[in-house]
Amino acid sequence: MMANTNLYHSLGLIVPELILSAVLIVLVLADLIFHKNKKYIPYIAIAGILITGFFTLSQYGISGSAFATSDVPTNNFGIFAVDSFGIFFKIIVVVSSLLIVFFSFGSDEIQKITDRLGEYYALIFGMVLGMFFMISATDLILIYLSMELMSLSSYVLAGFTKLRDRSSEAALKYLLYGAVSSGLMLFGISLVYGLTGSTNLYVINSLIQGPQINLFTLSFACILIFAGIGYKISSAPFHFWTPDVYEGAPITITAFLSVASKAAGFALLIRFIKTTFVSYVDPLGVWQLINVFDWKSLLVAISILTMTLGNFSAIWQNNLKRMLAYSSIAHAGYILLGLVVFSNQGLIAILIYFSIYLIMNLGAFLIVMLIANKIGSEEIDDYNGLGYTSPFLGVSLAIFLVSLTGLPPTAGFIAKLYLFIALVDAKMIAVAVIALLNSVVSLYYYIRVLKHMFLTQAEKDTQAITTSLPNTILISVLVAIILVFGVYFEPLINFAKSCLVVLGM
Amino acid sequence: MEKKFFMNFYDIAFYLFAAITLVSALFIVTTRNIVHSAFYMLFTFFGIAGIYVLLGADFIAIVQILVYVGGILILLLFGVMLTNKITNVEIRTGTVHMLPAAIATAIFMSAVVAVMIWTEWKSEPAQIPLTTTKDIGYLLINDYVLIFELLGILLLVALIGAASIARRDKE
Amino acid sequence: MLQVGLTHFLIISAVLFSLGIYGIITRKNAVMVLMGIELVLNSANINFVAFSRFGNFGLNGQVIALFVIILAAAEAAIALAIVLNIYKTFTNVNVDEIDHLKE
Amino acid sequence: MIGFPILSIITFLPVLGMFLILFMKKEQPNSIKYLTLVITAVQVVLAVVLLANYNYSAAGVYEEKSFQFIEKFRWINISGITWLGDVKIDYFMGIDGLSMPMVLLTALISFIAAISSWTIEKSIKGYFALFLLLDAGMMGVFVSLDFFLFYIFWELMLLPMYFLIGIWGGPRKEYAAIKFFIYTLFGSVFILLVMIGLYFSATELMTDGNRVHTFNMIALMNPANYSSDGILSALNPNNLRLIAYIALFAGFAIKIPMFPFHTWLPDAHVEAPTPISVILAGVLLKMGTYGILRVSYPMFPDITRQLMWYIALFGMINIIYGALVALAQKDFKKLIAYSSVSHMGYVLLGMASLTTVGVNGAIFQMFNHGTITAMLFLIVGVVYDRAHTRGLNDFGGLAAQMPVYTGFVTVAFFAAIGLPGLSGFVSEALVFIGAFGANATRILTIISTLGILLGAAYMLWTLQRIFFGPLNEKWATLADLDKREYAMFIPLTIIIIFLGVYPSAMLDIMNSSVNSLVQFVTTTISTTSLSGL
Amino acid sequence: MSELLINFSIAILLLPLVGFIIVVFLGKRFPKFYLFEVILLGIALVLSIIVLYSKLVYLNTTDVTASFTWISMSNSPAVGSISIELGFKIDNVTALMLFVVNLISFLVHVFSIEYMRGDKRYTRYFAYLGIFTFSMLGIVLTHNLLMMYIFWELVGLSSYLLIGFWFEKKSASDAAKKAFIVNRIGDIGMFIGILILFTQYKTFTFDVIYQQIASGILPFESNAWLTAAGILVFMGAVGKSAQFPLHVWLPDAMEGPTPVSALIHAATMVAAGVYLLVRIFVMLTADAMLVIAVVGAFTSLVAATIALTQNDIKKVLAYSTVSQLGYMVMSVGVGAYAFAFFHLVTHAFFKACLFLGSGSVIHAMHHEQDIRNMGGLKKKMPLTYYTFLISTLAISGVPLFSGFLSKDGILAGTLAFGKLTGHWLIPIMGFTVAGLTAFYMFRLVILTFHGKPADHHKYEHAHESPFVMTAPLVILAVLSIFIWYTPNPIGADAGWVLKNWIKTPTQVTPLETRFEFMKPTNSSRDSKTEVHQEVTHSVEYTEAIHWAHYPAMFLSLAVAALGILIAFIFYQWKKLNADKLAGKLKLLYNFSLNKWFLDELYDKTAVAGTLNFSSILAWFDNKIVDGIVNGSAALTRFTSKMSGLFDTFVVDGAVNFTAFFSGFVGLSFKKLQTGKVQTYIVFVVFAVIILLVFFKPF
Repeated sequence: MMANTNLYHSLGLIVPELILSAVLIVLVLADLIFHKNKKYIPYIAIAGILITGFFTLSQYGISGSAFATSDVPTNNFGIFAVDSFGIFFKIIVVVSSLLIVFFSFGSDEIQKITDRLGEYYALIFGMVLGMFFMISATDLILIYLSMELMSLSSYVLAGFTKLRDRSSEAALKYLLYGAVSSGLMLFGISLVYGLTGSTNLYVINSLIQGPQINLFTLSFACILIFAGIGYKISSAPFHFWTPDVYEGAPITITAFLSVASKAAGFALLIRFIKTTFVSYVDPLGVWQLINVFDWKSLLVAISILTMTLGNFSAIWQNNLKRMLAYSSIAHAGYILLGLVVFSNQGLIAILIYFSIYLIMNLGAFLIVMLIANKIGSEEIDDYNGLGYTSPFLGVSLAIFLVSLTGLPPTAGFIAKLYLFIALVDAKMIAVAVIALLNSVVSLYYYIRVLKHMFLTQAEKDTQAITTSLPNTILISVLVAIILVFGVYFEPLINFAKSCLVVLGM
Repeated sequence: MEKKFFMNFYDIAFYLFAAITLVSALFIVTTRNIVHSAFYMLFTFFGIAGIYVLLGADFIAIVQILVYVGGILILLLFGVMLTNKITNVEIRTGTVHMLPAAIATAIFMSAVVAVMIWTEWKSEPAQIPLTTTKDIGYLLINDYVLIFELLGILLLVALIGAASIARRDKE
Repeated sequence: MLQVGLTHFLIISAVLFSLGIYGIITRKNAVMVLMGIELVLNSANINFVAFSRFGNFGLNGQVIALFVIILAAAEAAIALAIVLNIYKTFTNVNVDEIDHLKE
Repeated sequence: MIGFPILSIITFLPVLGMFLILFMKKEQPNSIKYLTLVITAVQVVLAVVLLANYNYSAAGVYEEKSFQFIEKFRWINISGITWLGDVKIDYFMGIDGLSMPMVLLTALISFIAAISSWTIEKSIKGYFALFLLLDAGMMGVFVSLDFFLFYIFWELMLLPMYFLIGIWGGPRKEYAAIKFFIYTLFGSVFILLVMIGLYFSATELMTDGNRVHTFNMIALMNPANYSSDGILSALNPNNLRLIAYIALFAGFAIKIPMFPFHTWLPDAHVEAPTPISVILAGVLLKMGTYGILRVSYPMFPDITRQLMWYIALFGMINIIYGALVALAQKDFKKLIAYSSVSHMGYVLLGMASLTTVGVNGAIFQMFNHGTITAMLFLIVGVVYDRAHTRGLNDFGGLAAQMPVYTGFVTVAFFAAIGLPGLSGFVSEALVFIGAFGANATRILTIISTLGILLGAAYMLWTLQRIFFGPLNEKWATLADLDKREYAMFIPLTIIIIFLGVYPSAMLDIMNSSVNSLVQFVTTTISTTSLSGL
Repeated sequence: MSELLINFSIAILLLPLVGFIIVVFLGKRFPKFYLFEVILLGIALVLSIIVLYSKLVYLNTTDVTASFTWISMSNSPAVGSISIELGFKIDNVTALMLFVVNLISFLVHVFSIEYMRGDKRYTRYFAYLGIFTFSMLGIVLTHNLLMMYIFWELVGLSSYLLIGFWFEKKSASDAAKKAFIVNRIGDIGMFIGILILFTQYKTFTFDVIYQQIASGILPFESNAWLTAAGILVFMGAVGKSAQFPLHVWLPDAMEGPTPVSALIHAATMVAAGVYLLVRIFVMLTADAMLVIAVVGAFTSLVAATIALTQNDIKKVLAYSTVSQLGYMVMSVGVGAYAFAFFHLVTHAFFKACLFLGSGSVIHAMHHEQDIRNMGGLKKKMPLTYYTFLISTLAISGVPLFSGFLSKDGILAGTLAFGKLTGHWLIPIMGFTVAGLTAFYMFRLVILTFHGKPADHHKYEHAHESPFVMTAPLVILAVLSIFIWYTPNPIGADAGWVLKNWIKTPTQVTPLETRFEFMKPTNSSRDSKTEVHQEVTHSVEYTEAIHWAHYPAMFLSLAVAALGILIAFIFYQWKKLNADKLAGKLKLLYNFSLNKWFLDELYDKTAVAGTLNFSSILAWFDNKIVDGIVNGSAALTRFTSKMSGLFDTFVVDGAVNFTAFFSGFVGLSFKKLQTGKVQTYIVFVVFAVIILLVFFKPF
């Protein structure tokens, strides 16, 4: 019967997810088996991630939909979509998780926790699995549950160093805030279900084109659902958890949240809107929205609010982790700009932005972590004269921050450039101007770190911070990527261009 | 004649359960004694279960009772007990910003209720299905098998996470 | 009194939802806040079941409700663990007093 | 002409030097200094080679074939998809009469600044690395003909400058550095926006016959390349060109600096170490005016004609205002800073005239101001190194104590005043002749001549306060110039006098380009577009 | 022949420059090299004599020009092809000026050898003299306005250097600065005038411009612009030749060494203004000429009244110089072109003589300059006395001396002018000044040389100056005798200078813009087009001149005699007491003594005004502009206060608008981040509601 063929076909499409689950279980078992010395576990994790990455890449170019539900009229659209767009984001998630595992080697606060390492990696895999499903899900329930899977793991991870009260507090706040927003989202989903009788995005897409939809209810549902997603991508006004949690959580987890979960959230948002509310894509690559809900103005308002708030709040931060939290909010705002043009060009901008943002943000976090390992603080005042005591870290951090500001010849400039190209091409000049002024403002707090590192002398002579060889190599590689993409970004863009297929009707 | 009676019974049952649910829910969020509100929660869950029954979802009703009353409620009670000195019988909790909460809730409720009333939902002459369990099972391993498995993983992760957080370990 | 229909159930869920939000916002004690969350989830569940019943969407709604119930259990477990941890570190579970992370 | 890619070499040589320095030990400061010196010297040599092979009759400006030493190859080449045309960015360098003087100036000033950097003690390695990076950035701005490349170099200077002011600067260095950075970045974001706008408005005809969007400056100048529906096409009903022009102009004006965006300049100058002030005044300020001539004028000829009076007005304000404010300064360096505000006003005035004489004068004034103000800042540096104060009223009678120094000072001051026989006079005279010749700017020119008087007033007053009168006993021990300082002053002095006596040496370089520029700006009708073809 | 003239004049021009360079660069090592300068000047003098002779004898009527292209800008769309030419023009005026400048310069060099001996910057002094001579010769030789302006500025520079030669004295450096800046005011006017001419005619060369004017091309097609151009260029002369109201710098310039005063501030540089007027005479319209005449007359009157009461020997001479320059300017204004130039020459000689004489006195009196402390020097230094006396007679307009010829001519011209145009005020001023001049000059002589010595100590040490100082005096005094200029001691017209050498050229301005009497009687079209022909004045003018000749002579003699007489009454025979009189006329006396309070006026108004305004602007720049661009001062203060708690960076950044704004916004955002999770949830709920309100579909 059709269910079986459907099943086999589908299983073929979710190999990476299967592998992730398997590795997760292996990790748990490994944790149980040799709980005396757990130094193998990270390697298992790395291996698992690499294999996953391999199979993800092997899916490159394939596009298909798995697990068609019987209520879908056209049979070939299921609840799980595999397409190049998803692949791109999955690769970003894989890379960032790989880097996070590397970070965890060097992070003291993680290495102190000897006997729970297994759980740590298992939970990271839980997050990764959740992200994978978020990226590919085309069914509201699956979306909801995968978000929950990711959230539950990240709640725990945020509070993983449980003896530090900051960490526990972060966990609690994250939990309550997340639970509420996901509750709102669930309620919104239920409304959509009531309106259309289905949770499958394709079905909904076909149904809402019909006349007999109550628009007010639909927009109410949309806003509730966006509350859930907006909380994941930490866009204003659903961002409030971000600074506190980022500050409280272990740095590795903060880094992971700031890149991977944001990426997953964006992938989810884009796929949700593209699949549900876009009737067709015209030859120029502009998405034609179904006229049921004014996503465009909503997102414009949200993105401007988000970037402004992020930048202007970051100026006042004295804790570097917290500042980076706000800066990540601001970047979420920029990335949203790529979405609001509702065109493939905007999508390209988003893809480019994310792949560069991944490198520069993680790089910054890595250095912050290494410094925190030594001086045990993330306060900016403790960075005084750091550029002289340990020039390598100082210069690298400077490069990452400059790239985050978006100045040539770093890759950050390319990311911003493509964003503005998309905006100008869509004739949204005013928005572009606002964004540009925002990036000027962002200069303040990024340059401020440089100022503390290079312009002000350390009052007490801090000893030089020595970095282990692997970390040195890692940092150098990241810096190299940033600089090379800054002047030669052709391959990146070509790759991004080939990853535009979002499976749709 | 008897049909009419049945309908009346249906209505009465509905209003009964509704009353139980809402009134106890109101007590949950208003009473100052935590233990009391925990017990009110019990009634709410029962009421909701009854509503499920009225909606012809007997299996869900059973699960509701099993999981919520048998699991979650007990968990919450444990939480209450573990996080308070048992010695003092009066376990009270304060409340914070009532006013914004009241305003928000009021506006929100009015909005939601308005939505619920004025939307013309898809509603067809409903026939009460004889048995739901079998069909649910079928769905679980067919259409929703992926989600079902995902839930398995989720439970596993939750288990690990809860254990690793709650476990008292020497560090 | 009018015929009990879909709207009645929906109104129940709406009120339940709002009460849940109210509880979440107002209660100091973390455990109470969790109860509020449970209310919210329940209200959504009622929606699902009611819609599938009256809209004649088959049993999907019930399955979804099932999923949500299971999820709620998992969430409650983790939440309780975290609350206990908080109690260990802060020796109370009053949410409004746990505000060390701020500007 | 020349077998090797001389422009790339002259631009990226400092970068190479920077890497060399990064791999050198900080224990051997002298080798670092000498390496820098050698690199800048080689730059000067290369600049001279350029001049030697320079074809004076090639106009450049708006036609690619008449540019010289062209280096052009595809840098970014992204194959087009249906809905987004090819993205092609060229690595495109070349010089014409507008850029040649600036290249010479940059090489010269960097060399002089390198000599004057000898007195730097603090973390020499970092200083000279940044110094060379800055050098590369400046050179790149003047030789690049692709807007994208231009912009990258333009931004590339910001960071080194920030650190050079912020680390090696004076007491309020941090404030000055961030102020400089913010102002310039604020301006350059507008440049970026207009750049993107132009990119979408214009297309370039590829060899394979199809048109693609381009950053190529020369293609952007050709009105025929503008598609009628482009954002910045002249046919566009809502007058975006004007707004774009103003945005672009503001971006450049901040660098000049034009009133009222000039307030970063005094702070930056006063706080920066002497060599950096020299570079700042000598080269960086020119980028603003160069950008206007290279970008704003030929790409927006219509708006330029429309706004020339306002540009001249701002030039006049700069001249008078800068001079008057300079008159009231108590700090030697601040006075010089404001004097350069005033002198850049002449450049604006000359450009605004849209006459050959005026624009020639403007560019010549750019060069002369570069040399003269560099010398003035070196002068300040000399006295500051010895006396550790810059208060104009703290001195007196130095002329008796340091006669040679006073001699150079007199030359520099009178050059700044515009004394005939020194280069300053020729450029200012040409500016006035040109601006007076244009009907629109005649009255403004007459008012601007007040600048000559005020300039004489504050310069001579300064001369008197510092060098004349009875010798202040405090300074009875100050030594006269040493060999190194001779090496800084003599070349500049020679150039100033030589160009004062024989200005054609410089004017002939730029003349033909300026002619075609003025021709182009005054005659081009920019309403033609692809639809019109 | 003409090549010879050109080459010689180039040599004459460059020799002093060579001397300057040699002395400047080698003077430190070889102190004796100042002699180079003197020798080179001597050579230049010889050459100039040759030039003068050959020009007057062989090329009397033809002028020699040579030029080269300095700057050329090809095919410019706006103004056509532009090329800026520099070059020489040698006509009789030039040749005479060459001789005069070189002669006096040489004499002053010689004089200085002794006078300046022992100065610590001895060699550099000669270097400066060299650069001055170079620039002055440039002015004399140029055939175009731009080169004129260039050397105009250069003489300004050298005068600046020489006035401030003893820069240790604050008064000296002040005077130098004042001289340069006041001159700049005039130069601006001159420059604008040049701009007007160039904009129209695309050249700076005099003759080309005049030809175009003659052919009817006017600047911007209007006579008004032509007049404006004339007056503006004249402003340059106002500055250089110390005409009212810019004359204030010249008396202060006496801070410089006395030989310098003789060379620059009496004989040559200040005369450059008049020389300029002579050059541009042909393009002056009637209105311009009237302005010039009035300015000149008034200047001479003002200066003369001030000179009456000065007690510093050099100040008296300085004001007499101003007064005499006023004469020359006035005479150009009234159309007495030839007499203006003639007076320039004669005045150069006797005024140089006077200054050098005063220098020798000062030298003898050990730098005593107050004439009230002198007296009786006649016996001590006879040679100085007699040369001084001769020059005084010359300047007072006593017959048999050169001054009488030129002044008489000028006065006649003014008289004729008054008769023809009805501007009688000008001749009246002229004659008054003649009387005053005679008075104060003899007051000077009497107080200095006659009577009893006032300061015996100084008197004892006083002695006649050595030969190198007295020789120049003698030469110059001899040159003040009439015989060099005309055989007829009372009729200058008969003399060769005016008969053969200096001719009043025909004006080229449109007929309607000329004075009636400047129009040729046979106003044929061709006579307009050709330049520098002997003027063919209208009949009335010739008659008027003839009519004016004798009245002018007698009148001037009378007033001169009167002035001399009064001087003797007051100071020689002491019949009347000057101080009493001064006490009676205290008001007038102070007014004159304090130079009409002009310096005070300028200091109070112009100088102080500018300085105050500039300091106000500086404040404005610092507070307001910086403020507004950075977000206004008040807000700045507010922000920095607000952010005082935070990192200093914010305080700094807060000055900038963005930072102020961001600080403001940032703070308001901070309010939201309370750290209480339930507050956040409230925000979320409200956010949902607000979004719903904004983005509901209807």
